[in-house]
Amino acid sequence: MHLITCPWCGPRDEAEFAYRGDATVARPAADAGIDAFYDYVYTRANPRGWHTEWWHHAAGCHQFVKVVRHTLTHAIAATGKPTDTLPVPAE
Amino acid sequence: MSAPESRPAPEPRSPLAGHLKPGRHGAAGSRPLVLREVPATIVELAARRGRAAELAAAVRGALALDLPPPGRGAAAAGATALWIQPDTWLVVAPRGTEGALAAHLKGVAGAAGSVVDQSHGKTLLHLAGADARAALGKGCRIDLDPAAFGPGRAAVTQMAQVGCVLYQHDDVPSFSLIVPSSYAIPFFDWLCHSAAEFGYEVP
Amino acid sequence: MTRMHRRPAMRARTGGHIDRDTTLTFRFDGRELTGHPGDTLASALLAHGVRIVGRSFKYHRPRGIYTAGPEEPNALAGIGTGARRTPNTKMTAAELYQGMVAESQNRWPSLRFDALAVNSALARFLPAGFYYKTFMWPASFWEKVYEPAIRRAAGLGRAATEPDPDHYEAAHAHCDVLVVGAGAAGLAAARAAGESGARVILAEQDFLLGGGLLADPVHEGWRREMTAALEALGNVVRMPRTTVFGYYEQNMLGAIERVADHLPEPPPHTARQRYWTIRAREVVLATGADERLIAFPGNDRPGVMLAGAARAYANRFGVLAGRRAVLFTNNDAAYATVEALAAAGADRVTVVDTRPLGPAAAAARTRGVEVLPGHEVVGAHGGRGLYSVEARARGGDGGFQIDADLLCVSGGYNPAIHLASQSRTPLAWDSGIAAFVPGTAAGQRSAGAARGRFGIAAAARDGMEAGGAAAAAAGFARRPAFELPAGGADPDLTVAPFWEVTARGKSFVDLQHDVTTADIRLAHREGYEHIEHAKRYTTHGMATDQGKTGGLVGAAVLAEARGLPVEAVGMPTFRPYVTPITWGAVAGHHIRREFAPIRRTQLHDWHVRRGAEFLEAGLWLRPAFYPRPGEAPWDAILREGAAVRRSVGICDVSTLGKIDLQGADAAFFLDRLYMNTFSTLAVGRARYGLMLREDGMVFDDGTTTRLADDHFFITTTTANAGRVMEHMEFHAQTVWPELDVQFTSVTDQWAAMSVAGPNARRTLAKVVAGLDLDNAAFPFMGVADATLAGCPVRVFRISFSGELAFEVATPAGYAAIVWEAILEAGREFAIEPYGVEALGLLRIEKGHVAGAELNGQTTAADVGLERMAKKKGDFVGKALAGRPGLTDPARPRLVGVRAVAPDQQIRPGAHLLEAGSDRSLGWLASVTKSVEPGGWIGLALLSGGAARHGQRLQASFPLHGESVEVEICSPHFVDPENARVRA
Amino acid sequence: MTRYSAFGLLTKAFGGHAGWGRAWRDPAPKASYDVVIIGGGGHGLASAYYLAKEHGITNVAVLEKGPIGLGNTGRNTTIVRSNYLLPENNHFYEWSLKLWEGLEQDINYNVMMSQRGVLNLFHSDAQKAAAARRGNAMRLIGVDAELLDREQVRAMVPLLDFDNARFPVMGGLLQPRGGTARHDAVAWGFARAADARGVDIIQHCEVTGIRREGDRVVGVETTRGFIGAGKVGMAVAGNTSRVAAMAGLRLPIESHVLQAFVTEGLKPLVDTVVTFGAGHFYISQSDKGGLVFGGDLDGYNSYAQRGTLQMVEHVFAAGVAMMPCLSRLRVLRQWGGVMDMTMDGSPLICRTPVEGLYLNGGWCYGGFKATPGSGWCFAHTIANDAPHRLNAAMTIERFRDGRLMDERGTGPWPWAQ
Ligand SMILES: Cc1cc2nc3c(=O)[nH]c(=O)nc-3n(C[C@H](O)[C@H](O)[C@H](O)COP(=O)(O)OP(=O)(O)OC[C@H]3O[C@@H](n4cnc5c(N)ncnc54)[C@H](O)[C@@H]3O)c2cc1C
Ligand SMILES: NC(=O)c1ccc[n+]([C@@H]2O[C@H](COP(=O)([O-])OP(=O)(O)OC[C@H]3O[C@@H](n4cnc5c(N)ncnc54)[C@H](O)[C@@H]3O)[C@@H](O)[C@H]2O)c1
Ligand SMILES: Cc1cc2nc3c(=O)[nH]c(=O)nc-3n(C[C@H](O)[C@H](O)[C@H](O)COP(=O)(O)O)c2cc1C
Ligand SMILES: [Zn+2]
Repeated sequence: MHLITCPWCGPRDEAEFAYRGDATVARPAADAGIDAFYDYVYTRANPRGWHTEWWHHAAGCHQFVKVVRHTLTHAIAATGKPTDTLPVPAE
Repeated sequence: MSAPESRPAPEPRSPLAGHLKPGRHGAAGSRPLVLREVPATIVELAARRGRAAELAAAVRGALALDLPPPGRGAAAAGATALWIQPDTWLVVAPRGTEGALAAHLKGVAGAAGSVVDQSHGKTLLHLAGADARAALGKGCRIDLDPAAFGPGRAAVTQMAQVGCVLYQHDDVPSFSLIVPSSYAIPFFDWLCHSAAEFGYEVP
Repeated sequence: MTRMHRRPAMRARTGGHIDRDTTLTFRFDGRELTGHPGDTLASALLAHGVRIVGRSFKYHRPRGIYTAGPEEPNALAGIGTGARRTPNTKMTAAELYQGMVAESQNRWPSLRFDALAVNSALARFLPAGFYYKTFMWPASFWEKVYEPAIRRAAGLGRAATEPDPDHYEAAHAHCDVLVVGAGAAGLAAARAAGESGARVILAEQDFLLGGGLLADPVHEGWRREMTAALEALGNVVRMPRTTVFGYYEQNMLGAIERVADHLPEPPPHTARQRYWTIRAREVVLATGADERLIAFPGNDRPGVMLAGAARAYANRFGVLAGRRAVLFTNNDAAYATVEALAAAGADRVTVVDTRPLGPAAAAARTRGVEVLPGHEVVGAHGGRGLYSVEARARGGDGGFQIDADLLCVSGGYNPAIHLASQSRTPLAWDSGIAAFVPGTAAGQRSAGAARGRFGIAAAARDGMEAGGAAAAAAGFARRPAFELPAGGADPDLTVAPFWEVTARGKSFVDLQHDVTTADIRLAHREGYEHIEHAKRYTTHGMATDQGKTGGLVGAAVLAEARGLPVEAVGMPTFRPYVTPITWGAVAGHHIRREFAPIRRTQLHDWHVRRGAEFLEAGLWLRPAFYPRPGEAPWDAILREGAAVRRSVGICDVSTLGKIDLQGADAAFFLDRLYMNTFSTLAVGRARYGLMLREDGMVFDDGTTTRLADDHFFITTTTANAGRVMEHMEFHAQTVWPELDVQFTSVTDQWAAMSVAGPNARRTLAKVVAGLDLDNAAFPFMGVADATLAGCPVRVFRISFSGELAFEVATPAGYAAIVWEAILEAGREFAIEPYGVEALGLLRIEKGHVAGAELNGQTTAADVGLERMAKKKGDFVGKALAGRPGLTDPARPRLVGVRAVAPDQQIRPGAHLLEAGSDRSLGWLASVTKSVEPGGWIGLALLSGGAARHGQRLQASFPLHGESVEVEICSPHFVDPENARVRA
Repeated sequence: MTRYSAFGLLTKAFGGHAGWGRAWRDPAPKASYDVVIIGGGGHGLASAYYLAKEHGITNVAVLEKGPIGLGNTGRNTTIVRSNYLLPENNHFYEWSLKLWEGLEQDINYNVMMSQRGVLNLFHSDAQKAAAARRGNAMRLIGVDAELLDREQVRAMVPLLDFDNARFPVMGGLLQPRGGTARHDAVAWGFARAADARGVDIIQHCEVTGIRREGDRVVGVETTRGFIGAGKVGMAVAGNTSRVAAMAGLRLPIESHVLQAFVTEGLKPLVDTVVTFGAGHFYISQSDKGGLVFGGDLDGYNSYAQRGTLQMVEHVFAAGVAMMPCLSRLRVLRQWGGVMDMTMDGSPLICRTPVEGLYLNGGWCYGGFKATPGSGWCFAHTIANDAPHRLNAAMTIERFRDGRLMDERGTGPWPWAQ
């Protein structure tokens, strides 16, 4: 059970969150073309290591929380608001 | 076409109507928990983008209520405000005239806030007693120990699969629990089940 | 309960942690026996001299009690009767209670005479993995003959098939320091942490606190003092009967508390077991050590037991496990068993020590104990009990018999590293004790025997330091230390590894699964030499004890075969659960009807009173239809539908998702989220909207109303309400965080009812106040506030049925009043409440798509709504909707379907075929018997779409062997010009 | 290779089973091979076997970073079925099931294929319609399927909760030919059979790089040195993204953890594979007696072969909700596996933009049943440098082109697939 520190609510159990995927991809400009949207929607770095990702605090404050989490150890290095830039530790 | 009616709206029905069984339930014990439903007006108040300070000032001026920071509630004479989301609060007051609090807040907030009446969408329960923490702990995953929580603290969380706004009033301890009305029955049932070990009373 | 009973033969007169003043009676395989509070089932059986308690998994060999704890491989029973019978329960951990009924397992017809014991004779044909090599011919025999036979022979206990009468619950705890295990180390750790002011939880699987101390009369005083001190500390929660089963992310540990397993049945309002999650800042693992077996021929005989267990039975339970005992050991610690047995009244103990004469052996000799240094046990003989032990000088041949009824074995001790390993703490090999020991990790440390500090004094000191350090790490200053145990020096606990006596016969490394050293060697020969392969090939360590007593021994045998040191071979992965956990305990409250909460609308009770049949819509219960007495479902549905088409009906649509959206950028935001435009919508008007996923598929639909320039009221489908909210939150918070929008779910705030039919206006006009419902004043897609029966309402002129219709929304607490008032007003028009089935009927007739068509696999064009797309401006899904696969003209498109013979039923899920072909061209998504066109109709997705209107195809339903001729038509069966809704 | 048979077992028994040799050799890697398969799971081993058997290509190595068969092949819940909706999947899995049906005789290893039936319960009209659509699609292409009503389900699995359930059982879609097979035996059996045809199975040999000359692959870097290869096939399940990245590919794949559980051994209790649609739960009983069960993905990217308590709670509750008598049983062990989840939930067996490099992956939580079919099609694709009709749609390009194989219409959210 991950313990995720919501920037607003504080540390909360995974049970309150819904995982919502890679937070490093950004929605392209409207006219960027199909390939740009294809990358945005489909292709992923899928690292074995630190991953910056979205967890929606669905049973809490309803905010999307940015989380830097290790996909092998499940350690969490940082959490922040959607507009925060979070440092990603070296492996 | 008939003219708009001016008589006050009738008494709203509680989603727990017919479901609350007054009396003593569960195990016999010397310090039963007390569990009841509290009729309330509940209004959601959100600041427009970038106007939280303005909104807070307006509310302070009109209601003598300080909109609390995350994780907290603030009580004033007529109402309690609970933080539920960034720049968003529930304002909870005793049940009054239909729509009156929302209308008042709309006036107070002006263009600085968005106001949504949730009085019918949310059900307010009250649980008090020495074993209240243990009863809630059967579903609540946040730490309610005095070292971590306490009077004045509020949390938006989930218990028994139901989203719940929790507010601690005092050291009894007594808690307010606000749940979506459509979930009121299963939530109430779970709470009764959890409290049964300690014994509880529905006034 | 206090009837006088004769003292069982093997029960000592005094000593131990049992209450001899109270007698408990219980049954084992039908035999009535007695014990005392403080006994386990195992100790009570041993007190009566019971030897065989079970049969092994594969060879059905007779087995006796082997340990005194949850690591037991042999002594499993079904405990309880009827729906409370629990199979595979370890007798060595089952606390005795009055009236306990226990039954041995895996034997037929009885424990003493087991027909499948013939397997033992056939053992040479049943080596590890034999089933992979045979049973392949003839091919059809596997399911019919071989597999059923194997399945019946395998398995252990029998499950009860009735529902469990007990209940379970969850509990969530938090602490600064969690101490797992309440032996010397755990008690000291908990006290040290507690005295420092930290919030401490001390979890102990046993029903008494003390661990190894309970078998150690010398330190009883200290144990009592420690437990009393802990009790006095308000910030320490002691949790006996609580097994910590797993170590999860960020110091969350799972535990099961056996609240009422020591009682015949749980008292009222009490859970049988409680599932705990414990989130700890710091964890101290003081889980002790498990004694390990030595592999030698016959090491599974009833009467063979671990040395520590024999000692525990003597000292803790006052039970002598045998009168003429042999101790087979490779270490000094096990000598404590000699004293314990002697004190409990054993006639004789002979020590077979694998080592040359050492101080412990010499000391024993001075006390008159016969010691055979440099010897080993090569056999244990007997039938259903043990008669003699065969020993020899190490490595020599021949041997001699020692008359014995008890053989105590100690091959050393393995720190209980299960939890530490789960937490991914690195393990290291400690050659001093020939075992793996855990390191430390952030927020976690091991203490005492759990990291190889085996002696009581050493363990206590280690625990005290660990507890203090954990509290300090959690931010609590350390306090002065308390007294550590005095007296009884710790024995020398270094161990020279000794795994196996090689001699002819079956030497077991996994008693429960009947895995022998020969099996391990066979696995190695066949190339299954990696420890994980050997485990799987032989099933070593896969039984309910997960190899706690023999796991490392098996690894050592494999290591020897491979010519590698044990530490290079390692152990298979440690996984939860430390000991098996009760399924129902973790399920807790959320079973039966409470599996998921039921959402009810405010009209639910009305629907119940009206006799509605309900159906599930997500978590909601919705009325499907309201049958009259004796009325068949379709008759009711058609009656309700007809009422709407011909006069007026009313339907509870409160479950639709509703979102209140405000903010300066609200309109712009909607334009981005929906395929169509909302910024052009006038205040007081509603518009149908279609939302795509970013991949271009249809996501959701619904009407949205503009209440003010900066204020909208959005409706979503019932099924997608939560997902649409989240979709909006995602885009508002992460994609366009600069927008000024506030939105919140008001699904529960508003009840809503659809009033539909030619008489809808007439009905409502009677009760709606403050709003002119006239077509000119309140046209199609108009929205306005009004009052109804004194309640505030918001009236929407929208229609799903295709009839003149109004949706009346009211704050949910008024729903019943408003509903009843409308019914009353509609009485003169014979108004009918209609359910979801009639709602479906009406929308299918009208050709409105819903969940069955918007199933995540369809595009807007597929369902005929492509024209809604705005030409200018960005919206979610726009780009990828243009991909070739989504615009392929061959994609199935929405069509209507009607049975050529109108009475002929068609079914959703049927496929559309050309006559004589079995190639699917599409499928029937929604089907209904209809009111207006009459007969069976449906909506389908069909390759070719509108181009096929007028064609005849087969609606094929091979699952029912059915094929129905259908005609393809426009999906708009009713009022295609949309005149009625505007009337 | 010594043939396995009851007679062989009997005769070897009298020699104390000393006569059994290695099931597969332990060769040192050669400098180069015609084909190198990365990944010694069921799919990699089956691919090598069928390359040798069907295409006569025997100069093949399977490179496995650890011991073979301990990836998802060694940790899955062993369900074998072909009850798919979309024709592209349906034909493929049916072919795989046909191969299963003769597999034991083909590879001379008892993989304990047990066609005890796979039953998917439904609880509403909408679910019934979806089940019917799927079952009819199966029947139309000749796959067995039966639609059971509530009473037929009760006759088959009487221990379900029919009386007090939150989501009452309305019926079920049964595939009688579905069932289970012994996971470990599949890897070992294919390894032994491939080895017998000359394939080198090289364990403890991790691929760390893919060497290219221009657009063409020429071999792989490994922890045991460079190994040259005419063609390289990837069959590394949960690690697909990582290995593909060695060749510069970025895929529509995320790695997710799926957990599984087994109870203590019991006498026969559950005779069919049952899937509880409303509870995201499924169960079967192994021949050894353990009830093997699981639920949904944990739902976050993970390369850890373990999950968190969150899903455990849900799965346990669903189990008791479905079958109340499970409540008193004890669960012995839980573990996890790393799924390579594609964005439409369907697999990839295809060429890649790099010449000579082939991809087999994206098996999500359903690739065990695909093992023989996947190996067969992958071998065909590698041998002919072109897909077989059965896997022609299983390309990477389908995502770019919008020709998705999204069985349930879930959308591009791998955690929800
Ligand atoms: C809990 C669980 C339950 C499941 N249940 C079912 C089920 O009931 N039915 C079903 O059909 N499917 C099921 N699946 C899915 C199924 O297990 C997989 O799809 C299937 O086993 C994949 O086989 P594979 O051979 O492709 O992968 P694996 O067996 O994982 O083999 C891949 C191999 O590649 C190796 N490898 C990785 N990287 C490298 C490298 N760089 N160099 C060398 N080797 C490498 C790995 O070590 C591994 O051995 C389940 C999966 C899990 C985890
Ligand atoms: N015969 C010997 O001399 C010898 C050899 C090795 C160990 N020991 C014993 O080791 C002890 C050292 O003290 P210690 O405190 O380190 O060990 P301990 O064995 O006394 O205590 C460990 C405790 O942890 C509990 N436990 C283990 N796993 C648990 C879990 N998952 N959940 C809950 N409880 C769990 C056990 O029930 C036990 O009570 C001494 O008592 C000594 O008798 C003795
Ligand atoms: C179908 C199946 C049945 C299993 N049965 C058992 C069992 O009876 N006992 C056991 O200890 N483990 C059993 N396991 C789990 C394995 O021991 C192991 O945990 C799993 O294969 C994952 O490997 P790992 O734990 O080594 O990572 C079983 C696994 C599977 C896939
Ligand atoms: Zn939050």
